[in-house]
Amino acid sequence: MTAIPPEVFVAGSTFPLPPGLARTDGSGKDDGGFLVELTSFSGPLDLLLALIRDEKVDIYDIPIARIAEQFLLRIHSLGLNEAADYLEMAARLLRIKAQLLLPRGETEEWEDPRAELVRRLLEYQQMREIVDVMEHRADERRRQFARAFLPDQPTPPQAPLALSLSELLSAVDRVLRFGRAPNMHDVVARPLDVPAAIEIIRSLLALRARLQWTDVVAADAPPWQVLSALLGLLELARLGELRVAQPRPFANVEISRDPDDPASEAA
Amino acid sequence: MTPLAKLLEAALFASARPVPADELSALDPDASAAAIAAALDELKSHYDEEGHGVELVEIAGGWQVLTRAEYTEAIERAQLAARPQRLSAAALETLALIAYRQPIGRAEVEEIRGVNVGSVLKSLHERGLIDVVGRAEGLGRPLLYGTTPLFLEHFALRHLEELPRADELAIALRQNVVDERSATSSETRADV
Amino acid sequence: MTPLAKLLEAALFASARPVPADELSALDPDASAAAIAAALDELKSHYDEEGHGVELVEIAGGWQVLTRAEYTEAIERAQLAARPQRLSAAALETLALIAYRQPIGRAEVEEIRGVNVGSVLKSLHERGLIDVVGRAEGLGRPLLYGTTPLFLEHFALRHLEELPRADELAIALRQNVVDERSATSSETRADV
Repeated sequence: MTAIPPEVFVAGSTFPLPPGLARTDGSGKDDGGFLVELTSFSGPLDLLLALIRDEKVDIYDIPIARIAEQFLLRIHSLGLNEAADYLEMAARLLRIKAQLLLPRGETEEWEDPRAELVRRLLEYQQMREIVDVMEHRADERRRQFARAFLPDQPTPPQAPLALSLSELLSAVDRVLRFGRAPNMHDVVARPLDVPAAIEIIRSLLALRARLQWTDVVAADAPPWQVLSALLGLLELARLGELRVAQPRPFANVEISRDPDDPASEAA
Repeated sequence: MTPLAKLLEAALFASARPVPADELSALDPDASAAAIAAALDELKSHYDEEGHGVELVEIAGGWQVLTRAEYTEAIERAQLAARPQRLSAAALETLALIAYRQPIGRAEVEEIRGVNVGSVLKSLHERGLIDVVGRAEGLGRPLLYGTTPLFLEHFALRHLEELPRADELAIALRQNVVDERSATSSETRADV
Repeated sequence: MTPLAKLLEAALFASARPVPADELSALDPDASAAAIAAALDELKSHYDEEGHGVELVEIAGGWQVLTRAEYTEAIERAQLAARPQRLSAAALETLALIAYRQPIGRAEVEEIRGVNVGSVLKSLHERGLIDVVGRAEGLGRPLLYGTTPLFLEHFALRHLEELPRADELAIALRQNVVDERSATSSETRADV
């Protein structure tokens, strides 16, 4: 990438669409500011950087009074009076200006009230550099077309869905923990019996070093049994009593005694 | 290949439909009809003689580059076999909510999950895992979603009551979620 | 070309998006990973050396055939394909932050950009360029966002590490300078 000399601030903030390509969908619907900028600035920091560039001032020694005045002029002339984001920055500039007018104590350590603003500007500017790199890459990619013709498929083939009950139940659990208090307690009423399932698995493993999932659960077992066995299996795996492996998707789950467990050698 | 044949190859590759020869001449104002025809010939011969997986064919008065028929079967098989699609975490959580709270409207799902779920609902619907089961009373009579027989079939459930109670589940799974996640983290996860 | 290279070419022509490496492997169960890599090399060289209008590129963990950039204008002039719309500055800035700091919450993006980003996040999510990847600890458990494979495709990246490192950016050097100058500032911040 090309290094940008430090004194040259990110130039344009506009991303003009090539003629004929703007709004080609013709829908004119609100796109959330996604494709077409409402203004030529992407935010108050963008405007501020433009002012610093236009006024040719040092970002480390911003003449706040001048810049604040220019900032207010610009948001007025751009008709940005309604934009809360810009007003907040305007207020911040005026606050810094006021702080700079306060008399400084001789001895106490003085912190430049502009420091936080400079930090944010530099952070923003660094992001703009990344944007330049990304925009360049996106433009390069846009110059290359992908395959457009795809043959009609009478039955659009959908890959088989790999979805297990445990995944679904983990999702329920996540929703319960992270969600905004859904009440999900009132639908279902089938109790699980995990301890019994654990006993069954332990008994089977006492007889044989290796098991398959289908040894633990009969093919026609009702879901609560399947679930109980699954949770029991996970619990035993957590306790280190056994290992669970699935050589490939959809394959039978293989259960084996933990080889590190000395008790398994004796059996 | 000649520059014109390369240009034609790029254009035919990028076009969604067969392109008639006179439209192809718009690619290069300096190229005569004869030159276009010669370049098409050149491209066709190149594909045939250099042993390519694609060929140039004339269809419906236009020209198109197509994959050779002998590869179609292998391609479709590979597309299917490559990766059984997994539901994203977002889709799973939405499906879980619908399973336990049906009938439920989009607004309620979004309120609980805190994100827009429009595309997720669409995918789950296309997958046949959920369906519209009614409309709520009230403003706009929003659609209500529920799970389908295919949903039950997928999890080998006879009826919804066979799902474990949510409160038991939260307790039972809490200790295991981490183990299970780490066990499955290596698998690829396609978004629905 | 070898039979395997022809098969790969056919499969790549049958997809509008990069074909994942494992899907290419599934085309021929007998082909080793090394054989697939060699065939891809062969195809790439063929396109480059025999003078084709298309080229083979590696994107987002897969492979894709794309037209060469030099034909863009001619193809657009003939109205056979059109470039997609560009992302706005707001979208690009938000994407840049998410790409570099993922998982990242809305509040942090807004703090750096200095604007409300709710609608931009929604649009980026709807377009599949970002996804919810988790939730933060803390009040309200805010959603955390990350980039998707489609993001890599949009910027023709093989992986995120292809983006410049923060220390490669000119401003990173200045960052150190300002840290020294405002040494009294208590707040330190990770580089983007």
